[in-house]
Amino acid sequence: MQNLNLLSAQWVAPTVDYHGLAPELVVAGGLCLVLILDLFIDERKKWLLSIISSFTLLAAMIPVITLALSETSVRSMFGDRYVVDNFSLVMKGVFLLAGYVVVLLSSSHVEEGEYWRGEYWFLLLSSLLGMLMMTSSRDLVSIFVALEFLSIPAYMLAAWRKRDPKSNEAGVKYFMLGVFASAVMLYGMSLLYGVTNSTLLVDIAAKTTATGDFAAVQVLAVVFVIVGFAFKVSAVPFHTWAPDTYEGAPAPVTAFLSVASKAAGFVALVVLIYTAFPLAQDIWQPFIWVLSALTMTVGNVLALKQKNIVRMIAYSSISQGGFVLMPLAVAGMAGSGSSALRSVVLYMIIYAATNLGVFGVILAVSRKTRSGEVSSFGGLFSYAPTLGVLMTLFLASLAGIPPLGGWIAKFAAFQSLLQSQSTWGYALAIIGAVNSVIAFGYYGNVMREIWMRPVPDGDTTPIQIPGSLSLALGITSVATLTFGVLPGVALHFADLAEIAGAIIR
Amino acid sequence: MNLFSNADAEVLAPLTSGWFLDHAWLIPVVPAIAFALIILFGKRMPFKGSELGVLSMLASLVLSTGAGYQWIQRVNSATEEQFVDPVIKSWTWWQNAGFEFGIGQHIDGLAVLVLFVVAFISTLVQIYSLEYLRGDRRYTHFFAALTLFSGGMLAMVLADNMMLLLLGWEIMGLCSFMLIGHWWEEDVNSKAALKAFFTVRVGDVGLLVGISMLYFAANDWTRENLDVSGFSIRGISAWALSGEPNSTVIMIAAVALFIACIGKSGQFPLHTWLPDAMAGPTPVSSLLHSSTMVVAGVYLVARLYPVFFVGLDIPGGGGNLIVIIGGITIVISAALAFVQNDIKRVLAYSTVSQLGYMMLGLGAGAWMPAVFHIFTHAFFKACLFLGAGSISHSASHHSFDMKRDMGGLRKVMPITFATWIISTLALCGVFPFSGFFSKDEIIDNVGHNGYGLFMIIALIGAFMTAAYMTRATYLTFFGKPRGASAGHADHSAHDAHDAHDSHDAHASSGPHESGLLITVPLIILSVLALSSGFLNATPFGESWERMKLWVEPRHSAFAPELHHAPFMWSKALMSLAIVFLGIAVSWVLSFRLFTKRDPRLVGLTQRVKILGVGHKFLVNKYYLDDFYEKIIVRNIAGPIASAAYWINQNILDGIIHKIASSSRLISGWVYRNIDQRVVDGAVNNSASFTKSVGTAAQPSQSGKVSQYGALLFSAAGVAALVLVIINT
Amino acid sequence: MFVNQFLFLAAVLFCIGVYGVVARKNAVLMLMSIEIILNSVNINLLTFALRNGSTDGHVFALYIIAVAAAEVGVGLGLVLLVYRNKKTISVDDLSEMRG
Amino acid sequence: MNMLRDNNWVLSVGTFLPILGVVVMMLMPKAQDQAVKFVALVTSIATLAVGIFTAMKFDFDQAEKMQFVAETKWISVIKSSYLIGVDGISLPLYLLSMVITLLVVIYSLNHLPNPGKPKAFFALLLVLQTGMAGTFIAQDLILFFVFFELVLLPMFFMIGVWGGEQRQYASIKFFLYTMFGSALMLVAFLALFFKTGAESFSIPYLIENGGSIAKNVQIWIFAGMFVGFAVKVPMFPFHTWLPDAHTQAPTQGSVILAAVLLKLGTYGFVRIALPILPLAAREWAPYIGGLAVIGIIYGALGCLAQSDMKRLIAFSSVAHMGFVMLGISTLTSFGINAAMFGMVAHGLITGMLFFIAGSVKERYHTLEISKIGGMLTQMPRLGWIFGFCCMASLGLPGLAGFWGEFPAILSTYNPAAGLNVTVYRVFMVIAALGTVFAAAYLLWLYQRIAFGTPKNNSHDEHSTHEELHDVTTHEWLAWSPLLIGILVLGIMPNLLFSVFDPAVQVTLSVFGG
Repeated sequence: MQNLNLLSAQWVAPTVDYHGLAPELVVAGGLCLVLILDLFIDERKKWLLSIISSFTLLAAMIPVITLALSETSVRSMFGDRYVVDNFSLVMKGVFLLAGYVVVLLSSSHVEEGEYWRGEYWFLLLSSLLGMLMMTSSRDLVSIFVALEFLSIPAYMLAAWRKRDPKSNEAGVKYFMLGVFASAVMLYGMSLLYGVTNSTLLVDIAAKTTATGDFAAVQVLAVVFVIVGFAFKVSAVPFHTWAPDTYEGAPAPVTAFLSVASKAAGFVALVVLIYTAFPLAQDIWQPFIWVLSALTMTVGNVLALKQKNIVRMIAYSSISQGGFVLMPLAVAGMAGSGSSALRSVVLYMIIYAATNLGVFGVILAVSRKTRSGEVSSFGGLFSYAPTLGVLMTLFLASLAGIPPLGGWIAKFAAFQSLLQSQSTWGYALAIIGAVNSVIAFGYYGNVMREIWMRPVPDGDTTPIQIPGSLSLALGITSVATLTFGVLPGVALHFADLAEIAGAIIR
Repeated sequence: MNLFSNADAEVLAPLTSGWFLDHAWLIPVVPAIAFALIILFGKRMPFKGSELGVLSMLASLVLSTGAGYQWIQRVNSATEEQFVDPVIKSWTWWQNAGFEFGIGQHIDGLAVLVLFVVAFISTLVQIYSLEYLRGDRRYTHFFAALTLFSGGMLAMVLADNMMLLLLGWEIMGLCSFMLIGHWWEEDVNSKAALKAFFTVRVGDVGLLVGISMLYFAANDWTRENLDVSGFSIRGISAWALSGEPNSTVIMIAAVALFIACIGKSGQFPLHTWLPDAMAGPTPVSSLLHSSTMVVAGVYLVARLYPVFFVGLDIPGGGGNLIVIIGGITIVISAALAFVQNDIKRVLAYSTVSQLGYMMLGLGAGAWMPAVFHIFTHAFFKACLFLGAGSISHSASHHSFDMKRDMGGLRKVMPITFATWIISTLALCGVFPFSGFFSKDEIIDNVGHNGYGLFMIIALIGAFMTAAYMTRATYLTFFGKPRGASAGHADHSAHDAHDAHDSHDAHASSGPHESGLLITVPLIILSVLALSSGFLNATPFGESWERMKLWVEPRHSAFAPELHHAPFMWSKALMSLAIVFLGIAVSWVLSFRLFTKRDPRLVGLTQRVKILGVGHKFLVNKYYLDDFYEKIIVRNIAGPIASAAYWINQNILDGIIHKIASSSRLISGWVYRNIDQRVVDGAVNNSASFTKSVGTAAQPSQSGKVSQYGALLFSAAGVAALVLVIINT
Repeated sequence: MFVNQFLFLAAVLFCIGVYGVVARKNAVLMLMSIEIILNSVNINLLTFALRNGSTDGHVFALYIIAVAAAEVGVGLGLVLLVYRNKKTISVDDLSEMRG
Repeated sequence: MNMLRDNNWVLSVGTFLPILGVVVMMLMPKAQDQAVKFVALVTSIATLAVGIFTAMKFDFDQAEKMQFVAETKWISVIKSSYLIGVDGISLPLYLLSMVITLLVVIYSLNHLPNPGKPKAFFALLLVLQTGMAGTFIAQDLILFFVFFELVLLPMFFMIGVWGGEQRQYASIKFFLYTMFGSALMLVAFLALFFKTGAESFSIPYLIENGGSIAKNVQIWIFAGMFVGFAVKVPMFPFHTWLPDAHTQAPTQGSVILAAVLLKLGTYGFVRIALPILPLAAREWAPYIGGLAVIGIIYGALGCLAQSDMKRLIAFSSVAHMGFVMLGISTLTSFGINAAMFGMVAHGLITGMLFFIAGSVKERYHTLEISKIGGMLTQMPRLGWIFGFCCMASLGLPGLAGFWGEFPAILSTYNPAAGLNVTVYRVFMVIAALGTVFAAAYLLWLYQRIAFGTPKNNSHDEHSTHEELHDVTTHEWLAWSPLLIGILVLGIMPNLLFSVFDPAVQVTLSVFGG
């Protein structure tokens, strides 16, 4: 009895800032709704679910905006373990919008498949919820939980087409390697906890350096932790799962993985680098430098050889990840920290828009051709000029050709690299420049198919594009063009994104 | 530069000028406009535009005559020994970055003289062409080109700066290209046109380089002292004489310019294009390639005389580039003239050698006689060419082969014959024909200025000239009629172009005298060939040397001091004797050889080895052009042949062909190996290289989970290890 | 002294787990190896928590146990799925996609 | 540099009007080809009208100043702004691009290459126009870069879709080459940006502060720019994309490529590389000159080796751009004036030659020189025009080509102070020889194609007489402006020189006169 009193005396309920948590709560509510409705409504009405989930995501945008407008710029809860700052808000917005587009991409696909629709939306939303949490987590535990929260549904999504062995394979590979990577990461985290005696990132930052009594342990810890997220962003050599999974998983899921979950990985990486390891840059800078160089190059050269369009896009997204990593390789150097953060966020935004657009076109085309081969795009321009032009725009943007979004993203990355004015920066910039040329090798190849090759089996029946899909294409293409012609728009948000409590040089 | 201030300070008679002198710039403008009109409207005109050409020529003839008259007045208004300033007008054409390119006129005695000659000859040739090319397919084009040519030449003559001179120079080149290739259906003609333009173009490199050098060397000085740009001819002349210029610079510049003259005036070794250029219609040959265009080079030397005077140390005597080239050209081409059967080719070679005389004279400081030779030579050479044309046109079915299609024509075409004889005597330099007064003066002065060796060469040249002209005359007009001129038309012998002359009415009717449009120009020209010499008849004393008075610039800051050999009948008689000897010998030999078929002479070349070799040597133009082709044709192997082949290929004319052919070879090689393999290959290889890298990297993507895991963890481990090592 | 033994144990377990993941072809065995790694992590955390006297380690460990359970659930589900389609649980037979 | 800002809307309008046309086309239903052509024609005419208006408003007495300058925020975060303006250097090229586009549109009205698709074709053409015009007016490095790259895709498709047999290879090659160059160029721009204190990308600002960069750094930055621009020019080692691109591209593509696109590179040198990095320019100049003369001779040899008419012309533009680069490499205002003139002249002449090549292809169905002959007999007008262009191209005085060529040679005689005079005089002689080569290959080409008797051996089924029609009305419409331009500029070169000169003087002021 007195023990009970003792407990109650010591127990202090944590103050929860519900406004700060509102986006997560909305999404959580939405996914519960989807889960429950799925049990009751009959097969013919299941399309409601997609509507619900899409509106859930849009609704979640509202608190994000109100938070952005509210004067309290930083809200922290649970003893700074969960922080809502500009960075997290921007990324939340990105995730929600990306998720919304994914929903649009999926709806028709899901409706036509004879698979479990309700589960699909449920899993999608919960994974997104994990991502939202990831943006605000500032503690090893919460980061870990968020990571698993967004990963486990993703594993299941990858294997969602139960009877398709390819889909199974994709799921299993993703799962096995994902779990393994997170296990390795956890080992690193445990060491980190041991050295710094805290799981709070800001506390860790104070104690984690490249030198000191436990230098070796710290190095091990930092590397292992970074590996965990390098896996998420499919950086070479932790990328191996990506091509297989992307190819095997249903196309909308691939879009989701290649954009959202990759972005989540980068979010965690950035947060860790800026808030947990700012003093240990001697450890992670060289590591990320090598990762970035390898990722760009290997991704590109392997993409050159792909026949399957999805697989090619998988490799391309790997090499794009390399470009995102570029500025982080010098993020610890004086003066380039903030611009590196900015360029990573900017790249995420633009890359999300463009890559989703690519998948939109792929989905639309595969509705007709039922094939994933690059050659299935032959003569696309002649019978579906709009799709042809859109695909060209998106690919050109990925290749970084002005005046399309991609170029400003690459440009910002180069800029922050050169801002460090260090030899490493220049070297990586040259590598990046060369890679951006190689990249056109395969992007141009697809363009060539679209514009210059004959139509395979010469049926030129036009393609019916469902409304949701065309809406998605509209959003992405407009975004791609706008970001390219008026880069200020995207750059503005990227510039706003500051991480509270980050130590930026 | 006090020199000029003094010149101004002296009390001088004010020089008169006049409308014609002040507006001399109209002279080239008229033909230029006419050209445009012919091109635009020619086809729709009653006479297919030819009337425009003739009229414009007449106009510029009138203008230049007026200019000449007023120039004479101007000279007379000047005191003795006073330098008669040229009438210079100049407007800025364009300028930037301190460079100023003027456009304007520079009229002095020399310019006036050449202007008159060009306008005069052009007019006659155009009139002549009315008949000669009647009914030709490209009648209008022909007259357009002819007019444009005259415009270019006139522009070059009165140019006041090098840029304008270059402009006229190049336009002439273009026109000669168009005119030589006038009957371009035959490969021969277009090839000849190409060769002519290209050879001259090679020389033009010298012109470009020379102009540039002179500009940069002289510009500052001229700006400072005369306030004209370094392109101004007047400025350059003064600068050259001012003692300022660095001797090597001006020497190189002079040589560079002279290379251009070699190309244009068909001097050795670039003379080979000139005979080929005879592929063009006869009027073209007589206008461009005998009397006017080819003297452009000579004119350039005379125009910029101070540069050559100083640069090549002409007063030094002994020998210099110009005289050497001139001398060689005289003899070599004269010798070639002996073995030609094509009458036009004989005349072509004689032109080359006469140009050699002019160069020789200029090189040896005999400025006045050389310029005077331009004057006289124009008349009799044009007359000879037109005569040849008249023969082929009316007597020999457009054949120019003396041995096969001519002979005994003196009876059937008396006028042509008479004019021909007069001009021939003039060409040979027989007193009192015009040639004597110019050529003999050149020879005389060359010796007097200390170029003894070259005087002898010139005399030999005179002998040979007389000889080959006699041979040609004999073959053409004496002996028995042969081939076409004998009436039995041998159509295979026709000159290629009558395929294009629609009117061939008289071809079947036998040889006859040509129409008035042809004979009248002949007569006029022959009269001038007879009389023009007296304009500067040194033998009769100072009072007769009008040309010298009018044309030769008096010694001043702008003109070097020129010496004149005192005329001596002894020397004159000696050279005359040589000439007559040449005529006589040649006459006798020709008579015995061609008429009597004297067994001792016929086939002499076959019998006597040495002669045979020499003859063959000549026939083949010193193996410059044809011989090696023959060798190719006959596939003669063996050291001598291949050696000769090598020489031809590599030396002299070979150079031109070689440049073309070998650069084609080289370029082919370069293109195939360097461009396509190395440079281009590098790119393609790099592409394939990246692909192969991809292939190499693919096995890592084995699709096996456990291997992926291994890779994942080993990478992490290695990274950790390396970083631990570098950090602790 | 007494701390190091536990850390050593954890390290050994970690290595065993990694070896298992890399060496084993059987999906279930791989899952178990991963569990071993996670447990080594837990041992680490608890050791440090005890040494430093902070509760974060305990909390972390609890979370890991919970999440591990979820992971295994999903993992076994996937393995069953594969078994149903391919009648095998050897992951190396899942190499349809490569290159 | 002080700037004139009055009625600064004209440039933006003139540059983006084509985009408007594209939008209109896109909104139109697919079938209406005639309407599409009409829109394209109207748009390009309107664009040119705006251009002419610009020229009329342009204050030629102050040609050295930036005029119609407009400046608005664009990407404030990276300190790049939308800064445009024209001066004496930009204006002629700006107008040239507009004129050429209009003529190409006119020509395309009934010479649309296979496979049709007028909508896409004209749309690309107009986008191309925007890119070219924008490059010439951009006064901000990033803006310049964007326009510079904007040109790539349309040209890529123009070659790749409407091109010849190996069009796909050629197009990819063209693209990769240029992209490689511009990637390095971008890095160079950024390095420049940071070395000048990360203040601004505006060219005038950089011109003021660029000279202060340490010499060895300048040399490296210049290297980056050099690759970027030299690929576009193209200079000797980077030229191999050009023959393929030209040979495979449709006539319209070749014309635009030769007439305007190649100028982007040389313009970049004059506008950006030289004035911003004077020290490096001095160091690089001899090598640029060397490559230029190599290019002259090399291109000429390439021409002599060709059996394909179009390819020959393509190589000839390697040689001609060699002259342009030679003029630039002297770093003297006279040399650069010559280079600028050379750009315009080459644009007119070679563009015209490509038009002719296109018509020849259309009539004879081949470009094999050996299979064509006696053009003068079959099509006298076309033959004479061809001859005219050959003469202009080989630098005949009195025609436009000469004023780009001879002054370049002349200026090489004494380059700017601090450059090795002897080396440059050697260049001069080689370049002078180059003119002889030019005469050789062009006249040889002309002799083989225009002279002689018609050959009907290989393609008799094609060359029936109704096909070998002489110059058509459309061709006259499209060609006469070029022909007139060649003649007028040849007779009155001052029209251009007076515009270039002040601006060039100012540009070179960083070299201390």
